[in-house]
Formats: sequence, structure tokens, C-alpha cells
Amino acid sequence: MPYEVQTSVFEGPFDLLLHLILREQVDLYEVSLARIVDAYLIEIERMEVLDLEITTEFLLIAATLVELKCKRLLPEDLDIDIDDEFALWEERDLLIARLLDCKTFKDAAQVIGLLFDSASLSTPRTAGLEEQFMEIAPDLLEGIDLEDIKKAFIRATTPKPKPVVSIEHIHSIRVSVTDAVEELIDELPRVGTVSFRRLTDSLVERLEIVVRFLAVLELFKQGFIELDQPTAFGDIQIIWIGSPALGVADLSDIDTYEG
Amino acid sequence: MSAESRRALEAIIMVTDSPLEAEVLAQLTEQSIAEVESQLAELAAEYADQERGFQLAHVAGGWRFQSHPAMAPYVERFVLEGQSAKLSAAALETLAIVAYKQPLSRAQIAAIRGVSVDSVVRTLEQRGYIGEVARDPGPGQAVLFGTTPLFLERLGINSVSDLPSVAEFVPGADVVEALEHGLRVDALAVPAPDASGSTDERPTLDDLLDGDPSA
Amino acid sequence: MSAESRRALEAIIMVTDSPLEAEVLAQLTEQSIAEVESQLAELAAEYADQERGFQLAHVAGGWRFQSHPAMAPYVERFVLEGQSAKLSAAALETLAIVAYKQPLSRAQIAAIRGVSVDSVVRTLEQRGYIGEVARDPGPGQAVLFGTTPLFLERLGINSVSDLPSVAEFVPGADVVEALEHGLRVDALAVPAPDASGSTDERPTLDDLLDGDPSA
Repeated sequence: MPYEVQTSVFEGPFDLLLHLILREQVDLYEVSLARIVDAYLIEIERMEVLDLEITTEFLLIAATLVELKCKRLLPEDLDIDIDDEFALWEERDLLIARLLDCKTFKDAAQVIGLLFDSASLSTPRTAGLEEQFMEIAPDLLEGIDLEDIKKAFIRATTPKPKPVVSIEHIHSIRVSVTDAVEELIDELPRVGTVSFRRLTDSLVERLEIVVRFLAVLELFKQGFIELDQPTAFGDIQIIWIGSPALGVADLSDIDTYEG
Repeated sequence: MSAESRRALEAIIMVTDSPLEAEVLAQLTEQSIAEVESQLAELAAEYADQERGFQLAHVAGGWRFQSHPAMAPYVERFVLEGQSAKLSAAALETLAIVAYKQPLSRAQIAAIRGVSVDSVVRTLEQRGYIGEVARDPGPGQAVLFGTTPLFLERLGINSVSDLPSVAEFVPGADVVEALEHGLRVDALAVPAPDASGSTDERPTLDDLLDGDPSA
Repeated sequence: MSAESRRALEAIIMVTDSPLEAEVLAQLTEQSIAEVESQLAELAAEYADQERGFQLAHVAGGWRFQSHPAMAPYVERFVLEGQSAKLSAAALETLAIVAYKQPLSRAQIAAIRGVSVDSVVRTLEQRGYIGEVARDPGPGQAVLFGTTPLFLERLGINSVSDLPSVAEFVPGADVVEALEHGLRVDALAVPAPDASGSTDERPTLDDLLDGDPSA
């Protein structure tokens, strides 16, 4: 499947969720949360100015999804805190409301697209004044100053955004957690022990460092590595304890082995 | 004098290069706006009756001559350029949000779409479909966006109130149900039919993160 | 088919901004020139009979719609009252490009603006703000435009070197290319530098969506 074609189909986590639940009719249990979290991270990275409000909302939604999934996967806890339970329902409903809102405008967008299409069948007349009236026409430059001319020039020659957005996605996907896990599984067996600072000193983007940290946590959960942090806020030592024979291709086998 | 003023309206609209408001036409022909509007409606009906190749259209708050949609195949052969490229789905969605919820900020649009909208907002601004209409009075004074007359013109409508009511697009009960099922909280609920097989195994941590226990 | 082609003629002539030759119209409507000419004469007579405020006139070797001379007082009033005196954003941008980058051809202006600029260039020329200043020495000898003394006068400057500096501003690559080649740039035809090669080892979107436990 050509990469670009697929990426352009989904724009962000809401789109992904709507598609998975409504079209594919899959259940949250089957949805890959890491991928949705990745989708959020990509969106946050795409923001030109880091907007705290949006970032917080994105994280809140991602957290709600994780909580819902935990709740569904873990064995029933007998002493459930009723307040926590209600809070989760509330967050879930909020998420559904957001998805519905998003869906509403997706459908409205289609109608607007149709209106554009049907209106484009008519071409407006823009011929303007006939020559004989030109002479009496007032000066068109009335009220226009040098600054307006400069601004108009800059507006006209500013680089136009590329019509295809999918390339940005391709670029952003470099920072997926899965990629980072695969890189680490490839690298850690060779070095044995390494500090987190060392592991990330070649990375420039903060997001890449965050993603690598998430990958380290993931490997810790999977039992591939030991973590050691001798002093608070000190550097973290990462010690590879997984089977050195395991390669990237074997990552998926771990699941069945554990299960 | 009505015949004379109808002729005058035809002449004036013929030489404008953008939709002309009934108010201006009323001043120029020394009539009330209501009179002008009824004459314009008459003219538009006449052209339709006579099956003219052009229409008198009421768009973006004004009146203009335009080619009849049925003649598009002929006009397209002639007008090759200038037709702007189609908008992406993302741009249309953003435009729909701005059209129905204006004025609103970039952050509000992003919250609804669940994605960063910086570049798509810029594209729509460059196309001239949306623009800054106000500033948020709150801290930060965020730019509030709204649709422009050009947007109405390109859509062939007179004002945003001509858009279908947003209520028409509110998802039905089936969608709500599907979302509630897909995101249900209760662990004991019956799993979706196609999730069979994998549910009786004890979930691993990887399931939690990845949902992909056996792939 | 004559009714259809008459409609087509009306539509095409309505949306063009300079007189169209019968020959072009014949091609567009797939008829003989004689047929086109007789239909045009019929239409012109119809408008006269119906005392329309516009005419179908044969000027400068072509056909166009224009306001009826009897309605000139209304059109003049419209012009004098300044209702027509808005320099559109498109016209202002075109004027600015000519001012800063002169001399340049119509094709170069069109390549920068990404749309056909014929009517805008004509308006600016008619208004006396821009004019032919040279001919491209290359094949085709395209007209090269520049601003006029009237333009300088209206802006209150002595020469174009008095325009505010845009030195610190870097124009888009498409603009630079348009100025270098004078050719129309198709943004889609230019491959994005980072779109190739590097994607192979990246996960596919299938991975992104992969949540199916039974896959």
C-alpha cells in the first residue's frame, strides 16, 4: 500500500478513533493505544506554537483512553472506588461528546464541499468598467500608501503551503514509540549498559527524547531491561537483561511468551 | 419608471467586478431597497424563463451576473486557469467549523478537530475564505476567525444563515450507540463479535499499550 | 441544437473580459463561424427588442456584453460615487509585484500569483498605473511591464527605489523560479525533497492502525 495514500486518509486521533469505531466497528480493546498516543504526539509536534491549552486537552483525552482500556482489560477489582468509577464515566462521556462534535463538522464539511462544487459551475462576470468610463473613475490608489504596497508584495510572494500535507506526517512519524523501541532493542544488547543521557545526547528535539523515554519505560515493563537511578534526578542507568538473541523481529513473540 | 430602472440595474451590474449590494443599487436608481430587490428578482426570473446562458445571482450580500451552471462545460473549455485547486478534507472541515461557530480562535478549532490546525488555517486565510474578525477579550487576546465575503461568493450563497442548519448534521442515535459501545467502561460487557479468541487470555502489559497480543 | 449553442454563447461572452472573436466562439460551440454570427446577431436583436440595459456589441473585432449607451448616466453616477473605486486585493498584489520586480512579463506575474492575471493587468494598464516598458529579447518577445510615472505620483514618491525595502523578506521558491524562468510553476509537479527514499524503513500506516488482535 502506498504510504502517502494511507496517511492522508486519517488526520489525527479523532479521525482515527471515529474511523476505527464507526467504520471498522472495532472495540477500544482492539485499538492500539500506543498508536493513538503517537498520533497525539505527532499533532503536538506539528503545532507551530506550543499551545498549552490544546496540549493539555490532547493529553487528557489520551489519558482517558488509557484509563478506559485498563479498566476493560484488568481483572474486575472488587473494591472499586465509586468516585473514580463516576469520574471515568464522566470523562468517557466527554470524549464521546467531542467525537460527536467532530463527526458533526465532518458531515457539514461534505455539504460545504458540495456547495463549492455546484457554485463552481457558474463563473462570475468580472469584466468591470468599459473604457469610456475609465477616465471619470476616481483614483484607485486613493488611500493606499507605500506600506500597503509592501504588504501586498509580501503577501503575494510568501511561500505557499504545499497542497499535500501528508509529507509532514511521514516526517513526524519518525518519533513513534514503536520505532524507538525497535531502535533500542537493536542497540541495547550490543552496549549492555548505558545511561539515559548518553542514549539521548544525539537527539535535538525534546519530543524525540520524551518518546525515547517512553520506549525505555516500555522495555522495562516488558522485562527487557533493568533501570537504576542512584540519586534523585540523577542519570538513569539502563541495563539490558533480555536475551541477546532477540532481534526486532522477535518483539511480537514476547507477547505470546508472556501470555 | 420601473422599466427604466430595471434597465439601469442591468447596466450597472454589467460593469461591476464583484457582487453589488441592493443598497447601492437603490441609491443609484433612486428607489427603495424593496423596490430594487423586487426588480432584481423579476430580472432573474426573466433570464431563467428565457433560458439565458447567464443568471443574475444573489451572492455574498450582493448581485452579480454569472454563467448558468448548465453551461459549465462550454465555459470550462474557455476559462482554463484561475480555477483554484480543490480544498482538502481537512481544510473543508476547518472551514465548516469556522462557518458554523464563528467567531472562534485557532485553539477552539483545534479542540474540535483534535488536531493541530496551524497550517490549514493559514491555507484558508491565504485563499481568502477566512479572516480575523475580532480579538478574544480575554488574556492573550487570541485572534478570532470568521468567514469572508469571498467564501460566500465561492459557495454561491448570500450569507452564512443560508447554510443548512447544523442540527441536520448532528449524528444519529446509531452513531452515539456505536461510540458508546466502542468506548464502553464495563469490563464485563460482551466483547464485540470480531474480537473473539483473544479475550480469554490474560492481557499482558503490551496489550494495554498496543492492543496487539498475538500479531 | 441552436438553442443550446445560443445559451453557450451567452455564457461564454458573459464571463470574458475582453471581446471574443467569432472564430473562437465557433470553436468553443463547435459550429461554423457563419452559424455563430447569425446567432449572435439574433441575440443582439433580442436584447434590443426587450430593451435590456446591456448590449451584445461587436467591438475591436470581437463580441462582448456592455452597458447600453442610454444607461450611461447611471453608470457614470456609479463610477463617480466611488462605488467602483475599490482596488481589489488581487489588483493590489499584482501592482506590488510589478512595482518591486519590474520589468516582468504577464506570464511571470501569473506564475507568481498562481492564477491568470489578464484582466487585472488590463485594468491596471487602463488606469495608467502600469505599462509596457520593454520587450523580452527571447523568443515570443513578450511584453514586459513596469510602473508608470502616474503610479509614482499617486504614491508620492520619486522613483521605485523609494519603495520600502523588502530585502529582509525571502520570497518563496516558486516565486524565485517564476522570475528566473518566466514559466508557470506547477507546485504539484515539484517533488518534495524529503518525500523520497527515507520512507521505506518507516512503519506504514497499517502499523499505526494495527490493533487487530487476530491479524
